[in-house]
Amino acid sequence: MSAQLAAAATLSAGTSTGEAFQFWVLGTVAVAGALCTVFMRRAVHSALCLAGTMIILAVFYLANGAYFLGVVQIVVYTGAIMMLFLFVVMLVGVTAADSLKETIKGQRWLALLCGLGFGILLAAGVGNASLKEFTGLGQANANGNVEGLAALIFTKYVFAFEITGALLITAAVGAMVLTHRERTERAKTQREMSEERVRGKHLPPLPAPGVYARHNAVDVAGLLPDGTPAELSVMQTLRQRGQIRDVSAEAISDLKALEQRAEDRLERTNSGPGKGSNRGEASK
Amino acid sequence: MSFPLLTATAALPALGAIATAAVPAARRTMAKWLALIVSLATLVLAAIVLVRFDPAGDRYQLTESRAWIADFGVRYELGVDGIAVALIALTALLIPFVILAGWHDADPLETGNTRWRPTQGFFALILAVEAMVIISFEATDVFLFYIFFEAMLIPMYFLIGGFGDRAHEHGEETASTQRSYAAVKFLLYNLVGGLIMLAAVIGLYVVAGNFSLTEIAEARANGSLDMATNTERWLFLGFFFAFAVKAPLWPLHTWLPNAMGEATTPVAVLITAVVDKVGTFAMLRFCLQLFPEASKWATPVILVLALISIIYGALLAVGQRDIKRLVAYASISHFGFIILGIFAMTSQGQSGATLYMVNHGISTAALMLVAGFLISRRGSRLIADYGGVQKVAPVLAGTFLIGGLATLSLPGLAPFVSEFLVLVGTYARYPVVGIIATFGIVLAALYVLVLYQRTMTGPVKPEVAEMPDLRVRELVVVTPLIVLLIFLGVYPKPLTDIVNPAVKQTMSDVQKKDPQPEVEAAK
Amino acid sequence: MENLIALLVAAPLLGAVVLLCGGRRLDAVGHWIGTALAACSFVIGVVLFVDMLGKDAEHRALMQHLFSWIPVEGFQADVAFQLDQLSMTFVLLISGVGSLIHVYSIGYMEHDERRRRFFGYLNLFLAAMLMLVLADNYLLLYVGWEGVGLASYLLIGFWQHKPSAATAAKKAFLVNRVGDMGLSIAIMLMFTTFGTFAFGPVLEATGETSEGKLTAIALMLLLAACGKSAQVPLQSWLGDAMEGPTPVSALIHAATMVTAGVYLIVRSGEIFNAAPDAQLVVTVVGAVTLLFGAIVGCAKDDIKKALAGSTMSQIGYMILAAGLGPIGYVFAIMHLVTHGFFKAGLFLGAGSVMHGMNDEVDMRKYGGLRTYMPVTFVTFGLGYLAIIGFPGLSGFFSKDKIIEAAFAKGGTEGWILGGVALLGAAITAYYMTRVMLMTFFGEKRWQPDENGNEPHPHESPRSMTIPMIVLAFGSVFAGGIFAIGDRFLHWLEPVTEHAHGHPPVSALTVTLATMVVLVIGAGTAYVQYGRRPMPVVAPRGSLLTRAARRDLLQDDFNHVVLVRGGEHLTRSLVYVDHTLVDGVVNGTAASMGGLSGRLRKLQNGYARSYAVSMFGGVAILIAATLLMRAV
Amino acid sequence: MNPVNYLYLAALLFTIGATGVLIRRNAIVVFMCVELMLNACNLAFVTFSRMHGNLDGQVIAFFTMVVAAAEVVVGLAIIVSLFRSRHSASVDDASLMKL
Repeated sequence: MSAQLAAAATLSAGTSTGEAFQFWVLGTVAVAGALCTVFMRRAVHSALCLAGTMIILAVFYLANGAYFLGVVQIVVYTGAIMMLFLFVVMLVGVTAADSLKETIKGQRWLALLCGLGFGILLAAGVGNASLKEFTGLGQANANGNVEGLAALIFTKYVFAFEITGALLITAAVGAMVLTHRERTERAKTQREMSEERVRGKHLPPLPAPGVYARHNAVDVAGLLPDGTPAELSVMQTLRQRGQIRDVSAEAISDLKALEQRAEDRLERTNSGPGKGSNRGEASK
Repeated sequence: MSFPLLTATAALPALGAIATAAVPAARRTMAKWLALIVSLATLVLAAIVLVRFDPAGDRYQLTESRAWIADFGVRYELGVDGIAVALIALTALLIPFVILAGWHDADPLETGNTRWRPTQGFFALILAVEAMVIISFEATDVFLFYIFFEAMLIPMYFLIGGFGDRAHEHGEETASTQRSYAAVKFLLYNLVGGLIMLAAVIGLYVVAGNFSLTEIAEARANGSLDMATNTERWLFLGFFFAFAVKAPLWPLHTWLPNAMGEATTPVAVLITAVVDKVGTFAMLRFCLQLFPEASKWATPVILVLALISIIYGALLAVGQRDIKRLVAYASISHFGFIILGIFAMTSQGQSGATLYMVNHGISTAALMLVAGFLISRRGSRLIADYGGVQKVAPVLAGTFLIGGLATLSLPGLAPFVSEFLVLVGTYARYPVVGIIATFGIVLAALYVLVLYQRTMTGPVKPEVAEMPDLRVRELVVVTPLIVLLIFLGVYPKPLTDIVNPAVKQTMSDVQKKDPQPEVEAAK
Repeated sequence: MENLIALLVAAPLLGAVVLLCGGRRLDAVGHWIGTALAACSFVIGVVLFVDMLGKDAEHRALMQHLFSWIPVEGFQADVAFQLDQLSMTFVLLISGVGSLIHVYSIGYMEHDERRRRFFGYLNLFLAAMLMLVLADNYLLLYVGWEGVGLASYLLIGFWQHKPSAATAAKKAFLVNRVGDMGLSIAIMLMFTTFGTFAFGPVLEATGETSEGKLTAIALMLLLAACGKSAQVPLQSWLGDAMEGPTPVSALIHAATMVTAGVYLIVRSGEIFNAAPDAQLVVTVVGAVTLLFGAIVGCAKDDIKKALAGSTMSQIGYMILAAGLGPIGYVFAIMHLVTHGFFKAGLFLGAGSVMHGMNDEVDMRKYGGLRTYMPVTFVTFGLGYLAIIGFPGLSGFFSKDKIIEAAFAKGGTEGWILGGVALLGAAITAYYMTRVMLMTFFGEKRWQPDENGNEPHPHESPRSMTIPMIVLAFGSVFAGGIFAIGDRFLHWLEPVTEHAHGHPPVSALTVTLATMVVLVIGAGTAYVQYGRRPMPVVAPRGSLLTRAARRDLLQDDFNHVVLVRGGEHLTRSLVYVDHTLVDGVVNGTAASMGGLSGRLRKLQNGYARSYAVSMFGGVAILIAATLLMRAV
Repeated sequence: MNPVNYLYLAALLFTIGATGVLIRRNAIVVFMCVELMLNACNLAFVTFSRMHGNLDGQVIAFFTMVVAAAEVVVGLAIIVSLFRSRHSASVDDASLMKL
């Protein structure tokens, strides 16, 4: 393959049809992925779309003769960085969907206007400056792409490379400092926590989560006597993530479905008892 | 090189200010005495300057010159002419009285606090102002002058905003609000003036290539430095604006009543008797010397503004309800006279204006300080709160009356000499202006006598019935001022001898000759 | 001898300084010090007078140059004195009458705890007045001029716990200041015209300038004279000035200070001679004031205010005479001196009456006092006869001469002025007879005051009666001594010049006419007031009487036009200063604040907003770059 | 096909990313959009590299990746600690710069 490329090292005015086909197909997908990144309501979906776009970009790198970068893109970017994103998304709350409603007046329109203008200008700039002919990487990749890069990085860009190393270490330390929480007291034992739950500031013990057979009960709020969920009964972390599962409505609808089925089976008319059950529902 | 006397005169109060500020919190009295002694020592130095100055000698004497910012041609150049000597003497003379009069004005309300040092700060700031004012009078380098002209605002700002009368009609909270309003107003007005002047200073440098007053003036005089007419006018206006704010000339005057009303009396004296004089002094020294043609060009407008100041200030003084604001408006009227004298461009007018600066300093100090003693007794600045003081405190009333009579320019007291010279000098060139300005003397009588009548005469108000008469410290403050007023009113020759040659020089700078009397002209 | 001149001024000045600065230690002896120094001045004056008499008439003037006062390029003011016959006359009058009044005040002010200060002020007045008449230039005269104004202010307001006294003092000073303004403008005019304002050079050079300039100077001097001498239109302060203690009224507001205007005009005779238009104005002012004062004097029930009206009127005579030019100068001064005697005597008499009547001033509450205070009655009576011009007494000689001179002015003016002077003489006789009758004749009309203190009229102590007696002698004989053999004329002629007037009618006719109107005036008064009992409460009176009681509405005019107008003006100016001048500044500040408040809203704190602006900025930059490259 | 099309694609992706930064409030999504912009730049660099026939563009892209990695690490750490203290990952909640 390197020989082929070497042959193409002279100026050429176009690429192969295959590449053009690949560009138009994958390019469309990449733009779609980018748009989905922006417009998906859930962060997880955004992250996945972005990962897709990045993989396509990796392919483009490869097509542009940047073999090393293409691989790095997949391994480091899509593999490591995007996973980091997903971790954080999970940590912060995977189910929480953003509202796309704009709160700052005029922000969205301004943003779209600026984006549009910027894009047009950028395209105009590229169009203005574009060359009809290009060199191609045949010559540069003659000794192998990785070797070529290495030669540059360790000679011409060696200082930048070293400084980047320092930056990475600093970033790693920084991330640790930022996320590390100094524990000033001993971690509470399970026993202490349960005692706290019972002998806390509340006169009665804190309510326990509701028990609902078909689910993990921990994220289900216990019901108060009037049927409303007691959010206090669910763990604080889940509460903040908004991951409380409200089963009261579910239970009611299930009950309703059960009654309906029973009525159907007994072939009762909608009069009389049906009305009564309606009344009972209303009274609930 | 001989002993740098002028530097010493300015440096002594500056060092005194630092030393006073450094006095420990608990030793308040020591700070007061230190400030007083430093100011007296400065007075001695100023007296030496006065003696060493030879009226018949060179224009600028006791000169000092050192390179400072060589890249911009800025030099540390000092020198005094007769006008500057007189004003330095005035400044050095008044500061001890200001310090004595303000002896208790900055005592902290709670003495237990060991880290709070308002007293030290107050006296240190006063000395700092003195140092800056003196060096402004001495500087013959425009840039050097500008720096201290502006730097003066800093200590003045803190003096006005930080130390108010304890006497206020609406309680301490309103007082402090109004005080900071007054201080900010003072600062903003003068800063705006100063900034415009800075532009003009830079412009002058661009045109002239250096900042030396003597060199530029000489080059202007012998024609080697040519300024386009418009350039000169713009530069003149830049300088004049700053000085007119400081002076203060109508309609740039409104900061003065606020500042004088809200500041403590000694600080008010400092503003009107000392600091504002830098403005009128600078008109005489910088505007006329550097831009003689533009000065002549602007004269009609300035005369009209000065005239408005005289009449307007006096009329507003009549309408005031507050003693200190009344004196402030009276001062505006008097500054109108000074500016009138300067721009009448006659020997009598300019000599009169210079004398006026000195005399107004002394007379306003006397009136204002006595008013301050009065206010501190009753705890109110409102005229209506007084009445019949004469009966219970005759000496206070007597000194107040003498201060007032000086303010209305009674013959026999110093201000008369200067006011009459200004009027004669103005009349000689601009008869109509002179006659209108003469109405000022009737209005002056009106506001002084109304003030005296409402506060001092009539039935004794119950609130003032227990008022003590002047104490020894207060008498020590007032008596020398009154003696000086009478002395300079009867025998002003020592002062005129010093001032006359300088005025002659200024007249030749602007290339104006006194109008000849009709009869002699006919001969 | 010259060196004594300064002592004339210095002695009372020293007294003033010592008495005012001396403090309470001098309370016991203060009045003696004051009187002694005043007398000292008089003695020096007499010594100088005797010395002067011994000299040739043309070389009597003495000069003393003390020091250079205000030396400025092109402007020389000296402290220098000049003592000529005119000044000498005034020196003797001032220090003589002044000393007598000092003596009188010892008794009159006996019970006043601030007597020391009173004497200090009196000495200050003497010093200033002597400075005024001794100055050899107008600027030094101005010093004395304002100095007497100050002394007058202090003395009128001496009882300053009375608001009316304080107001009267302020008014006197202010009205005088208006006159002073005239004097200072006159000095400026002299300076620009002659280059000097010393009497000698100015008066010699009058021929070298235009009549217009001289008229202007003369009119400004007249304005000054009007202020000090209480002439229309600046007369309003004199009536109120009677709030001061009576010796003050006698010394300052009758005998000496108010005549300073006459002195000024006579002293500046050359200027007025060269400005006939100004002279005419002077005579008109004199004539108007003469009638004005006399009419006011007829209506007042306050004895001092009636006498004040009379003073105004008599000074009107003097101003009228001074306005007649060389034919009148001498008579103006002669009347001034005789008036000094009898008017001082009358005021002291009035003071004596008040002293015995618990300081009551309303003549309607007097009556029949001649038996209670015989000395006062006799001296007052002699003064009365003198002022109405009873033949043989002082006033007869001096006033008669003025009336003659007025007729001698010639033409229609002469007839009018002479007629006015004659009419004035009649009215003088009328109101003085009225004062005399109401005070000393008729029933006693006094009643206990609200505290139940009934006045016990009694003769005043010796220290008060002696000055009255001395002044009564002066009232009787001074005119005769001066007029017979034209002694006074010859004495003053070298200074003031004199021209004999030629009245259209003979002097005898004028004298007879004067006698006739005198009898008519006094007779009318007797018919009105001597034959009928006097009501204690003043009847409403005719329109003229009511107007005259209110000083012919001049005060009302002043109040409405000047005081009210001034108040409105200052109040609106204070408003303008606050809203307009300050408003522009504060408005700028406020609009700045408002603008930054708006701009601040752009800084909403949302990072995304900032990002938009950054992004937009980048877009604009790219656009600019592209445009630049395209162009 | 001319490789300049890659540049147009890069410009398009960059613009979409930038608009996303401005529109989205969730800090994590904003961060993803930033990554998108960086990737668009990388694509442009790689394309430049090809057009010019040298590897410098790729080196820059490589450095960009490294720096992006560092940035993501720190950025996400900030988001996590922010979330911990404010229980929210909305960039609008951090508007303390407002007076």
